[in-house]
Amino acid sequence: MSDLYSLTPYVVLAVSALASTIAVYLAIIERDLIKAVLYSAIQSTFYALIFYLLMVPDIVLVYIPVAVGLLPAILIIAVKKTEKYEDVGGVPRTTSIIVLLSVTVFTLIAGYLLVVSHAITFDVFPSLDARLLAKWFLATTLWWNRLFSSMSPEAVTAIVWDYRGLDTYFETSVMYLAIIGALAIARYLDIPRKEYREDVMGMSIIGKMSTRVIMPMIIIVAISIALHGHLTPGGGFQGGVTGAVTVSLLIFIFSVYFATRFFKISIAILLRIIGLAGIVLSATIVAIIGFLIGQPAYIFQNQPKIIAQIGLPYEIGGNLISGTLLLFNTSEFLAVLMGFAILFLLLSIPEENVLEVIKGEVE
Amino acid sequence: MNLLNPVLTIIGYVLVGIGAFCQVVAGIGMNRFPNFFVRLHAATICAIGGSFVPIIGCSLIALSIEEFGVIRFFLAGAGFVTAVFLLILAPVGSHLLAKAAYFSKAAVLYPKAVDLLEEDVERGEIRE
Amino acid sequence: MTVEYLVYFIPFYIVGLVLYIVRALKGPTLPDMVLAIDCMGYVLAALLVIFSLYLGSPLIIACAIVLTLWIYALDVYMSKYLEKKELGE
Amino acid sequence: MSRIIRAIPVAILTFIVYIVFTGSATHFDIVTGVIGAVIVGIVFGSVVITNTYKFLQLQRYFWGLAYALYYFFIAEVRAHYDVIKRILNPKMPINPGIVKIPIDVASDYSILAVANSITNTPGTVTVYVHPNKKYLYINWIDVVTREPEEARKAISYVFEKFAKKVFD
Repeated sequence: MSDLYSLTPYVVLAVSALASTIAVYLAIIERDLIKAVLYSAIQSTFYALIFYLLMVPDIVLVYIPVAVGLLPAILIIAVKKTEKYEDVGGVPRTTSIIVLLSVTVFTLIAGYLLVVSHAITFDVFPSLDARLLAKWFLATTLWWNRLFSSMSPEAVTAIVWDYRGLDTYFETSVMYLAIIGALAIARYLDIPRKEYREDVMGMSIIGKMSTRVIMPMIIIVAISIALHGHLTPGGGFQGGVTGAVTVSLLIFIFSVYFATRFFKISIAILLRIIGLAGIVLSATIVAIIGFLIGQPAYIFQNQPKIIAQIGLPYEIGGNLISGTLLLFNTSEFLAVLMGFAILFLLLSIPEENVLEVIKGEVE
Repeated sequence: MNLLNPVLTIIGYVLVGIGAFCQVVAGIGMNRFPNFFVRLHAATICAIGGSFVPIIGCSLIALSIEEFGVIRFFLAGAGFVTAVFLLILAPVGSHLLAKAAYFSKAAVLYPKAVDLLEEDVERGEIRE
Repeated sequence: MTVEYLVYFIPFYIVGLVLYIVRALKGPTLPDMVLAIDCMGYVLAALLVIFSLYLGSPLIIACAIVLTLWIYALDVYMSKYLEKKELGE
Repeated sequence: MSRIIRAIPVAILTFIVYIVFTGSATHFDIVTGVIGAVIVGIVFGSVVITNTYKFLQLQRYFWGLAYALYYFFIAEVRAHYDVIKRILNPKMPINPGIVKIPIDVASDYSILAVANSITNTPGTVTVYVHPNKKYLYINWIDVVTREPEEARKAISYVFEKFAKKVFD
């Protein structure tokens, strides 16, 4: 009996995989676009559960905000500004059933093969039978020797900085490029100056008061997730997207004119530039120090290496700060939070203003 | 502390059990109730009895496990903060949804005994 | 002082989860679906906490709080959409 | 000056949340917590707080504790029992409707506390707050009466009494 119960996590995995497959199918064939958005939100929640059970909390912390929060928000705004129903006639019924069946069969076969091939084992959850590359990474990064490790007890962060610093940098720069593109498209647009009126604008008073109470708490939790990125799962990006809830709540529950009391677009851009400068600084600070004192050093270096003997201290007064990781997390938090703030502010510019500007351009 | 641990564990398990019961009942209610405005009450059972209570229970259980070391305070603290957020945010979500559904006529309050809000809207007292 | 008995409670939460999925996929109107997704979010938050305890890895709990926050944000978006006002106001 | 005074309670509250969420109190946590709490307090202080001196009155905390005890152990239990009975009853005796109840509190936070308490007890959901903040419209699963005063006695009278003591 207790053997049966120990299978529970697998049952949960199976249920969530099945539910997400059905939700994806419904999202594809649904003609009402808002319902399709909701189906995709269901799918995202279940993916989050699957990732969680496979023990990748860092990915869950990114996936939930992006897929449950930001994607529906942007899609809902887009649907609201355009049309609610899909113009195309939709997929024929027989075709869609064939697609669903093939996807389900493929999922089942792939899952069966994964189990049979012992990539997932039923012995321990998750598999203790770690593979060679994983073993090597864990041995080098979590080994408390400053010549190899980046002195962070959190495996993902430890790997990211000294081994995957450069590609993480380019991954983040994709998002920054997207925001630069949005700013370039909206270069003539600005939020109109209007006085915020408590009684007319925004949603109900209960929503407003509760948002007032909860906003500082959300921000402080986000700061905690960001600043403890080198100790617990989380980090700059995760903290930033968590903090971005407050921006969306400010804009949707109060109004954009209330949000501009806190930050205008120009101030958000300025803070984001400060965050970007912090990221660049954390990448190059060791190299700069090495250049100044005339010793060899790398960019993206954190702790001393065999041929580059300088590095930032990994602790101050007995508290682990893991060298440049704290600086990196702080600036990434600022940059991501302000990037999302810019996106939400740009999306909430009233449509009349946009039309006016477009008319002016055409003439 | 050692004396307190079993008590915390038992209270925690009781709370988790209450949560399990409430979830099943709320799920049944969610499917049995006829329309949106009645389902709101099942959703409340899910949010408070089904989620707030077991999260608190898990925090108490976590506090009593000494094998986890210092990390158990992290679990307990994060659990408490999650529960408080749930307690403040879940009713607001229900309220906003109910208000939007009522005034946009997306869901209709059909089997109704009395609707004083509609009467006030018709009298012109409330403009929404 | 032990967490292994938690496993006997998890199936009930899964039953609740499945019932909410049924309502979310069936839901005749938009608010019904949003409400069911809400409930899914809440039961998932509870499940995440229980699993982090049961699997013996307390560090992964921070996901639950993020899920709670963003489910609330989804509520807010949908009710803003249903209210048919200008987005900024 | 008032901006700084208003920032203090928010900073203390957020610092407590930070320490509880982090679950440890090393020097690193305390230093980063203080810095973060001060920044958050200065940014959000003027939005959150209207009257700082209410935070200094100790009896409000005792009333808040009494409110919480009453709320969790009596009101919630009773309401859950009632609605669960309705769900499991094969005949499902529901009689829903929207009633109007008067509310007599001064501050907006009291309205939030009363409305959230009403919504969080199964069986009653706040649908609308009258613009003059004197009436709440409640979706009630079992409408016993349509008279505002009697409905108030059945739903919100105790919450209101406690909320007045805590927040007004």
